[in-house]
Amino acid sequence: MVSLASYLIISLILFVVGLVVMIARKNIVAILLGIELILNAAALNFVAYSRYATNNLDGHIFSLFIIVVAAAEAAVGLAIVIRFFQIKETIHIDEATQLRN
Amino acid sequence: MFLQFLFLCSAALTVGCAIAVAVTKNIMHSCIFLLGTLIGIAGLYATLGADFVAVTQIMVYVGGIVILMLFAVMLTGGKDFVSRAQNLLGLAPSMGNKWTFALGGFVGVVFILTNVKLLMSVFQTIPAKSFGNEYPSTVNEIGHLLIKDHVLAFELSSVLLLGALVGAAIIARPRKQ
Amino acid sequence: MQYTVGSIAPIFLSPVIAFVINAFFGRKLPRNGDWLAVLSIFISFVFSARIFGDFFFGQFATDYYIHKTFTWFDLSAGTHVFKVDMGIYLDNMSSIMLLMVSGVAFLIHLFSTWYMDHDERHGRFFVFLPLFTSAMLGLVLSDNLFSLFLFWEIMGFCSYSLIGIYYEKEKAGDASLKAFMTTRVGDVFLLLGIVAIWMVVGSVNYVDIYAAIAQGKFDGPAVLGISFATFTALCIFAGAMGKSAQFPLHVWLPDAMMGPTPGSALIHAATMVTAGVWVSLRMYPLMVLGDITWFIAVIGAITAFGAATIAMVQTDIKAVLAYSTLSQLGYMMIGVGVGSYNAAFMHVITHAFFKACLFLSAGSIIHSVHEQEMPKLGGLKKYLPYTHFAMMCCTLAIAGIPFFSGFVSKDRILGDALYFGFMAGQNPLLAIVPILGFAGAGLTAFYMFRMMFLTFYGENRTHDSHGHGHGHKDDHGHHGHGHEIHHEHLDFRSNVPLLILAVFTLGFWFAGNVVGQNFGNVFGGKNEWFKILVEAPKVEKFVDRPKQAFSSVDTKGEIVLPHAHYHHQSGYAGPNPDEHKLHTAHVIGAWLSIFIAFSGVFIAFLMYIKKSVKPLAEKFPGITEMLKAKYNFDHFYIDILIKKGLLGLNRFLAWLDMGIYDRYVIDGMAAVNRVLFKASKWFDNVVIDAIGVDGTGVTVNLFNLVLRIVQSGKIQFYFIMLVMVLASYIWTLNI
Amino acid sequence: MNGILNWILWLPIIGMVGVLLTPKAKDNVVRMVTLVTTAITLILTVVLYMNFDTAEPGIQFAFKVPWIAQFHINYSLGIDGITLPMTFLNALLFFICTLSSWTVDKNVKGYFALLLMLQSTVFGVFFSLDFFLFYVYWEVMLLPMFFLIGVWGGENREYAAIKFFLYTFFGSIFMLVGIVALYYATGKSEDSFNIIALQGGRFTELTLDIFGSTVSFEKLFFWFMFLGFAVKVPVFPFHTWLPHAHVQAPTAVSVILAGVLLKMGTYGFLRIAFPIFPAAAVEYSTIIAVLGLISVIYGAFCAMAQDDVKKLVAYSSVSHMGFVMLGLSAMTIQGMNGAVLQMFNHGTSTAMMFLLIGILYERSHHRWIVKPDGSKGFGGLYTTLPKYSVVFIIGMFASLGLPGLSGFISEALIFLGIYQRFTTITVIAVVGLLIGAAYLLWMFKRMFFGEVNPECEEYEDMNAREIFYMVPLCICVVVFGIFPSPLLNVMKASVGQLVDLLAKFS
Repeated sequence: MVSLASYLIISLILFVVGLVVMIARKNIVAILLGIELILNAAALNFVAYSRYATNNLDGHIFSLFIIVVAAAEAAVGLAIVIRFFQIKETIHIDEATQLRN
Repeated sequence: MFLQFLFLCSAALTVGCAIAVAVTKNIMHSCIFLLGTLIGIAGLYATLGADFVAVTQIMVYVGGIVILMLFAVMLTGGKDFVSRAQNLLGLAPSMGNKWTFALGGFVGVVFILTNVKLLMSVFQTIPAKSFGNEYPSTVNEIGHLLIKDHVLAFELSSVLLLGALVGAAIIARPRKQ
Repeated sequence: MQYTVGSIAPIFLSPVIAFVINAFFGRKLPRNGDWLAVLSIFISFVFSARIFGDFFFGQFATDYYIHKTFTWFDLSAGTHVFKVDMGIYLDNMSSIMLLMVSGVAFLIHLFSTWYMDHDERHGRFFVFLPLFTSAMLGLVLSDNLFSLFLFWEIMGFCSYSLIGIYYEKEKAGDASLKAFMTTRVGDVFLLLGIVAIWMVVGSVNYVDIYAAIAQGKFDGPAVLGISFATFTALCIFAGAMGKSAQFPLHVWLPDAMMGPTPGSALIHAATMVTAGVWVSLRMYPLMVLGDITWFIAVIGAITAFGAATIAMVQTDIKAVLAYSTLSQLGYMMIGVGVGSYNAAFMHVITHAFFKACLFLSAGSIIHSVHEQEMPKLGGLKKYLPYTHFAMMCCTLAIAGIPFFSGFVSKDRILGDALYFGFMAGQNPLLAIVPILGFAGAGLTAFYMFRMMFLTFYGENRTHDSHGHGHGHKDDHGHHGHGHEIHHEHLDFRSNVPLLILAVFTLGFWFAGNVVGQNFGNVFGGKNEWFKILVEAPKVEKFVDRPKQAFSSVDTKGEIVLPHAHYHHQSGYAGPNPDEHKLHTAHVIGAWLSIFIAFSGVFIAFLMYIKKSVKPLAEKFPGITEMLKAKYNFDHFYIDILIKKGLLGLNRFLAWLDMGIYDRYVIDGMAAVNRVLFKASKWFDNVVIDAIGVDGTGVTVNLFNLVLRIVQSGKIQFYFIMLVMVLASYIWTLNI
Repeated sequence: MNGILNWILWLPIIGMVGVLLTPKAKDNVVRMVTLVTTAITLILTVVLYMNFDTAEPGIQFAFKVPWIAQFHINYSLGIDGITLPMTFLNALLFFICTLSSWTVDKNVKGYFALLLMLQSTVFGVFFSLDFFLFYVYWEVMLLPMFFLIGVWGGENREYAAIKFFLYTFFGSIFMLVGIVALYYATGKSEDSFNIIALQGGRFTELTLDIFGSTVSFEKLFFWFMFLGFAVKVPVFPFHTWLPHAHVQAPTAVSVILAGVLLKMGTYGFLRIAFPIFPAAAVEYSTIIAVLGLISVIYGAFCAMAQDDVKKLVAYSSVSHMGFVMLGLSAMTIQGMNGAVLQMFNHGTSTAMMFLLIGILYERSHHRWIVKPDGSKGFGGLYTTLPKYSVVFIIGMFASLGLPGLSGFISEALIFLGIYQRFTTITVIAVVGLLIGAAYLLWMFKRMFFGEVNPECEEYEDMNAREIFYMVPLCICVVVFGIFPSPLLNVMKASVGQLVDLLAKFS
């Protein structure tokens, strides 16, 4: 029998790995990858609680919305990355120091 | 038995690929490992009986977002850079070397400890719900929920998606100097 | 007879005016204004001659003096009175000195207009020469030690400038520095002596000093354990040693010959270097009071003999003359020391004439041949007949041959020295003074004739050396190559000054008789004017003599017939005068010095004309080496005393100052401060942290620091902060 | 005429405002405004000299209005015979420095504004008759100085500026304590800050209990004041800021520093430390004399070892100011007059030396007599720079005390004064004269004589502007060397009064 704790721990590990990626990597795309990991960790938590703590499926709905938001975020984020690359010829996060040009 | 096997496989896939995402130097490989992570998470959803979510996960993420990522990586060269910038902290988060990983690791450890503290109380206060081994289909119920209880969020998310698509197109379009 | 400002001041002022005009407008004047300098000195000469005439022809009593003063500046305020007076003091001695200085200076200026023609430093030369002359005349006219010191130093400056006039030569720079600094050693002591006298006597006028000595008021607190009179006398003599280049401070004078030859003739032979003798003579009563005359005599003797030995091995014609100047200055000091007051002064005068003439002759040779190394000269007699004649007269004079002036003065000094050393009942060790004196006289005759023989006799070697292609660079900066020796024609500017000076090498101008000693008086006693006019100051007569304001008219003195004094005067002012013994000493001395002089000449003749005796250098190579090294004084002073001693000390002190004191003590205090500051900062931080935990706030500084770090603009840092804040929030949750 | 001091004091500030209002790009306008201001100030000091009564020993041109009435602090100005030469020197040197700073082109506006501010504060120090006002000016003076060294200085300028600032500040803190002590010692009365009223040995009998032992108020606070002024002079153990500051400071600031600011220290002794604490001054004059003697000898020895010309002249300042201290410690009419005269003469001759070094530095961009690698820094300058050499000779010989130039009379007077009190010290001090000549002439020989150094061949001789501003100093040096009376007549009455006061306590 798989317990709630094991899901939460996996979710925690995912979240932490995502955090580490966000902090340690300097590539903007990599940071987006980290964000995806964190979102997935959150979604996993929702689904796990939904199964173990409640009787309804609101957690599922929430994770679906997370997927949707993640898709939107990825689309906009990657668009920004591409635009950034067009301007700066790099996707290094520390080069992103200005809001205009 | 199968459930536990599936869980272990999915968990291993998820955690292993997630760590590989973090430590792989090449961003392209990172994206591929992210794919593994997402599939692993879909497996975990399956073990939780969330069939619809698991399928959506695979369709949207694996089929959509990761492909988008791969395109972005290819469009931007896909290389890692040696940092040119300095920052005030000395041990910069942006350097992308062992120091930044150490920092990230430190923050991660802090976060883990925090969560352990949190989870300890969670496990003590929330009683485990007993349930059988049945896994009813959730598609029907989710459909009802989406167009009854959560219809506003559903509509808003569709608007959000539309806006994001249009915005992305506008942002990414090449402009003349 | 009336002296007002107008009759005395032009002596000093006309060269000053020439200096000012030449300094500012010299380049615009025709011939760089050298005619102006000559003219100004001639004016001085005319006025000096008039004063000399007044004194000489008995307008005044022999002990008469004129003393006029004006206030230079006045510090009197309230109850304090302090005035600094300047003034003029004229007596027999200064009238003679004035005539000599202005006369010799005039002739040398005239000669220089020829010698410095076509020289690129012509203009500069005629700026400094009048300035120098005015300073020397001012020094002679001074009525007090303070203004004497003033002119003394200005002369030192002129000497410095003229030695270094060819400034592109490294050696000229060295020589001028050496000259100024060596004399400066004496000068600071002179200043110290003047200050000491001033503060005890209340004035530095000669008259007041004499009066104080006469009244026994001349005693102040002992200085450094030396009695006051001895201390001041030593200080003043130290100044004289520097200026007159006496033994330990003699090293500058030979090097000073780097300057143009006429400059050397005026400054380093005829006038400036005798300023030391002059001040010793003026302060003679003080020297006696301080009981240092024996010291002066010993120093003089060492200088006279030592310089003569070095002169024997010199090959540069100017170097021989320089060392002979040193030696002769030594004789003057012997004269001062043994109490031969008027002979010492007479030697100043006679030496000025013959040494100026010798230098000018040397200048004439150098100008004609462009060569000053004697081994490369020779046989110049037929080319330069006038120069030869003048130089021969002077050589005879300096060698102490009878009938010439040097014999008159030097012989008297030596006679007195003989008495001083053997008969005056002094310390027997002082016999060294006459012994060295006579030995030096012999050497003088020898080296001077060696110079004459090498230069004017034998065959001409000028062309031999040119063949070898290492032309010696003379002080014109020309190379010796390719110059033909021109036959000399009688020229107003080049030869006439020499011949005039040569005329004054005859002894009877000074002695009043032909041979100089009292072997036979040709003109009778009255003509022994030098003995009558010059005598050691009798200090008693200066008590209660009033001063005169500068513009006033002086009262005429009582005329005392000169010969009334004559029979009672030997001119000896030293200890234990005994007329009879003194006379004996003089007779012995006269014959001895004649014998020694002639033997010196004879040896030189054998060595350099007959060549029957080998020259000295081949006989005693060891001694010659030592002499050529000038007894290693330069090495000792410069390499050991200055470079190792003084500079070492300086470097050490400077290192101590910046390297140790400043770095460790002063900056160390700053470091201690910094430690304290850090400690207090740490304390602050601890306190502030504690306060911060209690929620009362943080220091602005810390806040700043935090904000600066937080607002780095790095998105990843924001992530970190986000997580950390979240984590800290969770940790503070009480669950 | 009473307001003329106000004009002299505030005119530079008006000029400073003018400079600050000038548009930024117009550097020449800034320079002209400064020049005109300093010129008018100079003319006003000449007017002051014309109207000065030399027979009057006390304060003249007094001006007094209440400033902080609660503490009896007044805005009180006035000059006497000791101040007047310093005033003239200050006005003259700033006028010359403005001309010599014509070539400064780094932030011209700020430079000249600070220069004018410095001039005003230095005038303030000399004119103040109120202790509080004096202290304010004394401290405010540090500010423009700090920035002038710290911004326009050489390579190591921050270190030098901070060292200068902290060192002087260290000294003036003690002075502040002294001022406060005097305030309480007078019982917070009407004249507790009035420098003139405090003079005359009012505190001879006063004692203090400190840690259970009885200490004479006068003797204790004499040393506080001594410390404040000795750092500024600087006397031997407090001298090490001077070489740093001089070497790093720009030319004009070196000139001001050596020419005027050092004199503020000795002026403090003459105006404050000696008259207010006469008994202590007399008692401790031996110590002052010994410190002065050490400064003379030690400064001269250190100067001789320097390879940097500016550092050499800086150490020579230590040596020459040591003579001033010797003259002050003599407490005789000759010594004191000599000291004040030496203050003026050192101001002119050292200013000449620093200006000349600055002129040379503009051409060579280094100041090494012997470079650190052992090669000659200069050589044969006599041949390449004839006019410069002549002016250099005048400045150098004035500095080493050649009779006929200004340095000699003051040094001779100081020796005359000191001999009466400290004979042995006099005998040792003459060595300072000797070494003084040695280092200067040796430096001159190494730089000016000999073959022309190839590096020096291209140097241009002094231009008209440089000659124009050297001429007044040359005239000062020569004229006051031959006729010192115009200066001595001005100061002798005031100095005589001070000597009388000190004589009462010896």
